[in-house]
Amino acid sequence: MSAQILTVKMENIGNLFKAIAADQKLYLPLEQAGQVQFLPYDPADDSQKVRLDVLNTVRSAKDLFFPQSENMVAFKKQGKKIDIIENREKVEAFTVFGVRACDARSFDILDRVFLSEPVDVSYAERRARGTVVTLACNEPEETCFCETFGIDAAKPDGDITTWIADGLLWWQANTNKGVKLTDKLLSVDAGLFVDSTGEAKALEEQQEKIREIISQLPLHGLSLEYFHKEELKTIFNSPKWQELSEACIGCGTCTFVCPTCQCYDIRDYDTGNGVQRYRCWDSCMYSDFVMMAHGNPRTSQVERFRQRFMHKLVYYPANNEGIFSCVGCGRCLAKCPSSMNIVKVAKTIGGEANV
Amino acid sequence: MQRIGVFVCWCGTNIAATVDIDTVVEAMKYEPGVVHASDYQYMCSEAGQSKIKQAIKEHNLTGIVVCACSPRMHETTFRKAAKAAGLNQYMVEIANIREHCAWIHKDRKEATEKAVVLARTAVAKLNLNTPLTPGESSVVKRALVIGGGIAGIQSALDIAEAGYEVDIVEKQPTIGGKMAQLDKTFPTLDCAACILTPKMVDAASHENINLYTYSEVDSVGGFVGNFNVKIRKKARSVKADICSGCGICTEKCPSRKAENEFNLGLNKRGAIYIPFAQAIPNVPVIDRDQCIKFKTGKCGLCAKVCPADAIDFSQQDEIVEKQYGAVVLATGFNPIKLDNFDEFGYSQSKDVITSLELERIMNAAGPTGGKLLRPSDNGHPHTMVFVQCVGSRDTTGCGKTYCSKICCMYTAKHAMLIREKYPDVDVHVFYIDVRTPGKNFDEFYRRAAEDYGVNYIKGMVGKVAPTNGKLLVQGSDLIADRQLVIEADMVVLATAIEPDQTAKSLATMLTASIDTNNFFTEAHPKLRPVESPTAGVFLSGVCQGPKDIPETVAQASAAAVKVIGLLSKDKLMCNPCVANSNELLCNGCSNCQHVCPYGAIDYVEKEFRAGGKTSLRRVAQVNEAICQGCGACTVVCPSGAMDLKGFTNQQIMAEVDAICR
Amino acid sequence: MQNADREINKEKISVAEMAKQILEQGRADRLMGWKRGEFFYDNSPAVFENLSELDDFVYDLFCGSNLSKFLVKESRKDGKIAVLLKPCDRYSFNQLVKEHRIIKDNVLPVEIDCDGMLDIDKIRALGIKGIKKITVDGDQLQIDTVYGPKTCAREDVLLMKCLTCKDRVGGDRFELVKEIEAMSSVERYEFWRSELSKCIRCNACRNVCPACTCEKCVFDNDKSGIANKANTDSFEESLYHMIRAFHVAGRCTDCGECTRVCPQNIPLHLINRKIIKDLNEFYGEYQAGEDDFSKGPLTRFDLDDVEPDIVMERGGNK
Amino acid sequence: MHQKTQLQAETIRLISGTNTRKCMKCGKCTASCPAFAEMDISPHKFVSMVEHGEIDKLMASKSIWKCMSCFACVERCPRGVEPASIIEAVRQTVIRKQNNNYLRPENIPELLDPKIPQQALVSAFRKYSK
Amino acid sequence: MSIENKEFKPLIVAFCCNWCSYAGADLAGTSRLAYPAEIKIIRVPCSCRVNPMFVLRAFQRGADGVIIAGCHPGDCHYTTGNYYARRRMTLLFSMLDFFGIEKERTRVDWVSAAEGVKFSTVMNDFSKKIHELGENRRLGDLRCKMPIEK
Repeated sequence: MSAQILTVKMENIGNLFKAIAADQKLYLPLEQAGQVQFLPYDPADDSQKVRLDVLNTVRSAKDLFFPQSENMVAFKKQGKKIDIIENREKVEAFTVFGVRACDARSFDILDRVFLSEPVDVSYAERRARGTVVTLACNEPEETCFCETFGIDAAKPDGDITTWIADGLLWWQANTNKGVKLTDKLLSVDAGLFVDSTGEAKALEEQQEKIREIISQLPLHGLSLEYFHKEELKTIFNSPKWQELSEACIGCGTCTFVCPTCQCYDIRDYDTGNGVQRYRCWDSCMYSDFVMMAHGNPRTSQVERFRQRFMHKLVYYPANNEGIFSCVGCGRCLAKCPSSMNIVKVAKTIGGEANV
Repeated sequence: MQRIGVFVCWCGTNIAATVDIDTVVEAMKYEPGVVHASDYQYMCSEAGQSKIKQAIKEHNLTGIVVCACSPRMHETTFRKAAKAAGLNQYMVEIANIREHCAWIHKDRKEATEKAVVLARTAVAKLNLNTPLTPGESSVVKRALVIGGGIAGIQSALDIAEAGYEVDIVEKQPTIGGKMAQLDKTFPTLDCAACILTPKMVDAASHENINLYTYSEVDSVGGFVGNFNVKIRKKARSVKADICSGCGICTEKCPSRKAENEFNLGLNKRGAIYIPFAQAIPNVPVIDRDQCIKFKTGKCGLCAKVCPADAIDFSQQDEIVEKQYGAVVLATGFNPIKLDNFDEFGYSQSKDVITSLELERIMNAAGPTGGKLLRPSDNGHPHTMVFVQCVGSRDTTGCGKTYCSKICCMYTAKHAMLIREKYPDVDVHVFYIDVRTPGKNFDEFYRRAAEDYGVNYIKGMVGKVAPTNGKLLVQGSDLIADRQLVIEADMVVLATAIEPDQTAKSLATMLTASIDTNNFFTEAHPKLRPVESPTAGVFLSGVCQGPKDIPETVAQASAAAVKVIGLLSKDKLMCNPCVANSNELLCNGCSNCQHVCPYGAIDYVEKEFRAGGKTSLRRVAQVNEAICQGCGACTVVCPSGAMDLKGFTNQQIMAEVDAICR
Repeated sequence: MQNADREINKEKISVAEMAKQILEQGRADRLMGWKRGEFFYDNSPAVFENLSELDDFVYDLFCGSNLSKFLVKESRKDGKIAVLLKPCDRYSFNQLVKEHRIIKDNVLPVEIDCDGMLDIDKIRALGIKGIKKITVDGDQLQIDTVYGPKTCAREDVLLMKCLTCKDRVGGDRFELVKEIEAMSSVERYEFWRSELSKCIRCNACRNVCPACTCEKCVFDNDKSGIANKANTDSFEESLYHMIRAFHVAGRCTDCGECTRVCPQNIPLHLINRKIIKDLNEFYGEYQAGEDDFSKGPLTRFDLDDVEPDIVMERGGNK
Repeated sequence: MHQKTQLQAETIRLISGTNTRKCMKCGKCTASCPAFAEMDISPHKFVSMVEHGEIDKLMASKSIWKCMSCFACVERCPRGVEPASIIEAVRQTVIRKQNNNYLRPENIPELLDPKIPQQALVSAFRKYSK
Repeated sequence: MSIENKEFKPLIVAFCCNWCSYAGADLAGTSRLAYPAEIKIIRVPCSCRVNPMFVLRAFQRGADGVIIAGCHPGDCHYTTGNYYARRRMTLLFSMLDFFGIEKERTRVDWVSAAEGVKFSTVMNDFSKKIHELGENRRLGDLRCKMPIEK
């Protein structure tokens, strides 16, 4: 990959966005009624507020590749005959800017599920057409623990990595897709970027600063060593699940804000004109999750609660070369109504390593 | 999946003129579940019905939709036809394409389109119908009459005559009620006692009638056909079975301080007493609050003098539990308290009396032996003033908003009787309106005014001031537009009447509704005037609204007929379109119970097994015999556990969907 | 308040000490309270069964969660459970007892004092990041962060529900409702569109709501006709909240948990407050959970209730 | 009824806050009135005259100044019509016309009776003048 | 959108109680008192059977107006049903208004079995109001309005 590093002045960042949005949809962390989300950027709309200072959007960048709900197919009755109508949304090329290191890593975890056979066509299509521009975290939060998963908030993955330092946005393409976007931008406006390759001292200083902060965070050094498949049964049978799950109210907040949760349900909706089949996120915390004809395999909240963390910390790694299904973004820490979260679970169940 | 047949009726040209029948039939063929669609000139005719029956058999239909006139017209007809062909009669839906479509629209295209929508709506509903079977419940062949006045006695006698057992519960020591206190009755002036006491005797001696006097209803459970009633027999302190009714005890009782309720406190009675000579049962009762034995432990004179040894100071209240098929409410009335009407001086002068008190004074068996005497000094009055509408037609909250109905007539009666017996007495009647609808009523009133010279004054009395042994009555004569001051010896107040206060607690026990004035509400004010909205509960007499004796007796007999009709059935068929609680969803929150107008919902603790665990939960259960199917409970149920058979949430939503498609 | 059988702290001992005494003296077999979190602000509701477990017990400025709803399950278990109720939580508790959701005999309600709880989200919304520690300094909070010390006014970061505390003279809790009512119909529509389109249907509001204790929620019940898991259409974003608000109408005690837990900070309590305001105005003041016996306003009526037309004469843009 | 009289009647009803239609002509007001002997139009007539819009006659009547506002009629009326409030309203209407004060300050000294309490004087003045 | 250009044909759902208003509608029919065909009646036992959910459902499915008709207060066949309906619907309408839904799209009216004329007047009146308001865009489910196509 090219190690070319480009910069654009922060005050001109609007031009960059406009240039990207010229021929494709651009998703930016925008403010909506007080909350920050990845929303389509509209160059013509001055009221949109770009919030690059906010670390985590409430919903992760996962939404753009695996939306909360999407149509799959529809059925329509004509007299006594049933037509099957494919009405999956067409995916156009798009770019998402401002993805943080943790979210960027979450795509790897989702890819392992959705892109292995049988390939999830919708997800694959979005992954193929979406360009991910990441942004390093200048101000990590106390809830961050991406470091535990070997993620470097100072050098996020993604098709293009960017940093904000010294009043400049630093831009480095990592993949072919990234290079393509960069080239396209340059072809439209050659003066958009300044080539700062080899003059990246400010950038390196910023990276150092980030790493320094991360080493001071309260969750620095969190260990998940205890969680591996050999301990599966011991962990599963731990009596501690009961007390941990007592606070859980069984909502889906943690799963819906989680960048790596990937469960969905397929449902039919009778519109009166026909039946629309769609899929939507599901949460293993729900009482009707994987409801089957005979009923529900996990009848109590403790089982459902355990399932979620077993999946993240044991089952998924067991099937994926030890990679945890968590990126340490800290969203569940911030959002759980009962303040129960993966860190508390990790420390309670796999206690010794964290004492 | 249903196999539905759709039958479109032309109704001659009534429907066919505006709705294109063929289009409707054709459209219905493609509706889900429809396997057959046809039309006919007159579906309700014999031929039309047999077409339906034939199609049901031929196409093996599970349900039918008839597109015709209003279901209020022929739903029953088509249900019967379906039943005859072996279908469940609740697998029939009607699309009203006549009243709601053909008759109100002129444009043929528009009307046809609407008819198609209405038809497919009925199909959509029918797709979710399930066969319903009316439940059955048994009927206990015994009736309970609450209240032993003329209303209760009449109802009881009529029911007993038809061969059914009847129990009368009366809270006083004797039956007879208010009528027993009256002197003469309008407009015939026959003596109340003369016509009532034989009926009282009849009731007491009737083999099918069982009297519970000095008793009250403690609680009511159950429902139509199967009421479970607890009756409290208050302790009389006299053994009714051995008392001979000789009355020696009442004469010898040394306590003479108690006000005689029967004479409205115009004289005193002993602590052991029989309310009046013709009381039934003729058994005395000890007023424990007044009895010296009960107060101090000494005395017991009555026990000593009793030849039958019937006095029992240790008697306790006794609870009798019995089952009844029907309940007649005949709780009657009382004159209101006059505390809010100080201007009439009722509390200041003994000579200001209520009309009911005058009845006792005029009564030959009353405190004055039937002589008209002024209560204050037993003197002969020379001028009497009657005031009408005392507390009636009052919207200020001091009195009652309604007209008490009987006052105009009894005041005319009183005035006439006084003028007849004592021509020297001047009688003035202040009135707002004189209301005399009723057979021979107006003639009666005119007779009082014209033949007997009663002075009727249009106007009201503003003040009654006791002054120097007289009563200064300041009133208005609106016709002459002047203020009058009449110096009277006695003032008689035509006091408003109100339902007995037991009505309220009984209403709660029976879930029979009462109105703002505490009168029992009828199931329908015009068409079901003697039934309460609660099945199996009937209304007799003034407890339903003010009425005179003939009306009371008429209503009492009408209620009796309704009871007989009910008791003559061995089984009661229940409306199958009733609420139904899904116990798996029920939270036990009681919302449904709060809004049920019939008290049809009970809660039980029930064990449930889920996920290998057993848990005890409080769940609602609907008594199908009581539920009338209004659906109020379904909407307040937060979890949707409560649903209404025949009008389920899913069915109604399917109808909405079909209309909006 | 019906509180004859309630524990009231007369000696003014600390809540932790109270909790300890209850278990020590065997007045209850278990105790529902709050457990210290990973940080200082993320206390979780927890059941304590013995004294050693109480080492993690905490009662501080971050115990906003209402414990009443947990008793629906807990009171059905064997033995007696003591529960710590802040003044505002009592309403939910009463309401649940009234609806027979909590088995009263198995619970020892313990009333505890509260000076208002803090909202960590509000602190974060002030742009304060990397929070390590908070100390109360009169009306001010001293906040120690990774990025240096910060301060903010305590009043500014109280939980929404604490700003109009029922047991204190608070502000007008209907102030915002009135503001919305005064908007034009279109403005109201736009306001709710922008708020509700944030909804991710995580069901946190429902699951935390002490009035939502249905054995099976209509939204989870495929037979209810309105079951759904996601806001597939903008209509469903509104429908979910409308139906939820209506289901708790007359039963909602205005405990404010819905707004506290919403990950998208949607002011859900405004919908409930609007309904409470209407109920109060139409049918007389009523506080759900004030007692554990009275009928709610939707399960009773008056003969001379206002007609639905009254709605046409009210609000902005009449 | 003419528009003017209608308006007048409406004003009286508005000021008094009464509904004259509720009257069922029982005459209890007149029967209760201690000032009846002094009156040319009796209280019950007030009600019906307002109902029929005969306000001019009422305004010219002596009765409005004879009513002592003892409120006996208000207290006794079974329908809550409040004749005294109507009379008060008519009185107000008269007084509100310029120079129609029934009582003028200069006339007071000759009416003065040492037995009249001060308060009664003040209230009479308030009632009979603007 | 193809709907835009079409002439506005409203869709109105009327919930009528079996005992009064449905009979009133029958009487309107018998008396040939016309009201627009866009009004379609659903028979329910009592106005208190109308779950607010049904009203929302109708709007979801594309109704432009929903009217609930029941016995006059005091005349309910089940004695108290319409009193509960009155409270619920007042609250529902107020809540819809709070959400910015045009409140005129909802209505409750009391029509007795004898009031055929009133039934027709009420329906004509309501339909006129809905015509003035135009299509219901704020509370409809687009999936139900748009024909399914690729």
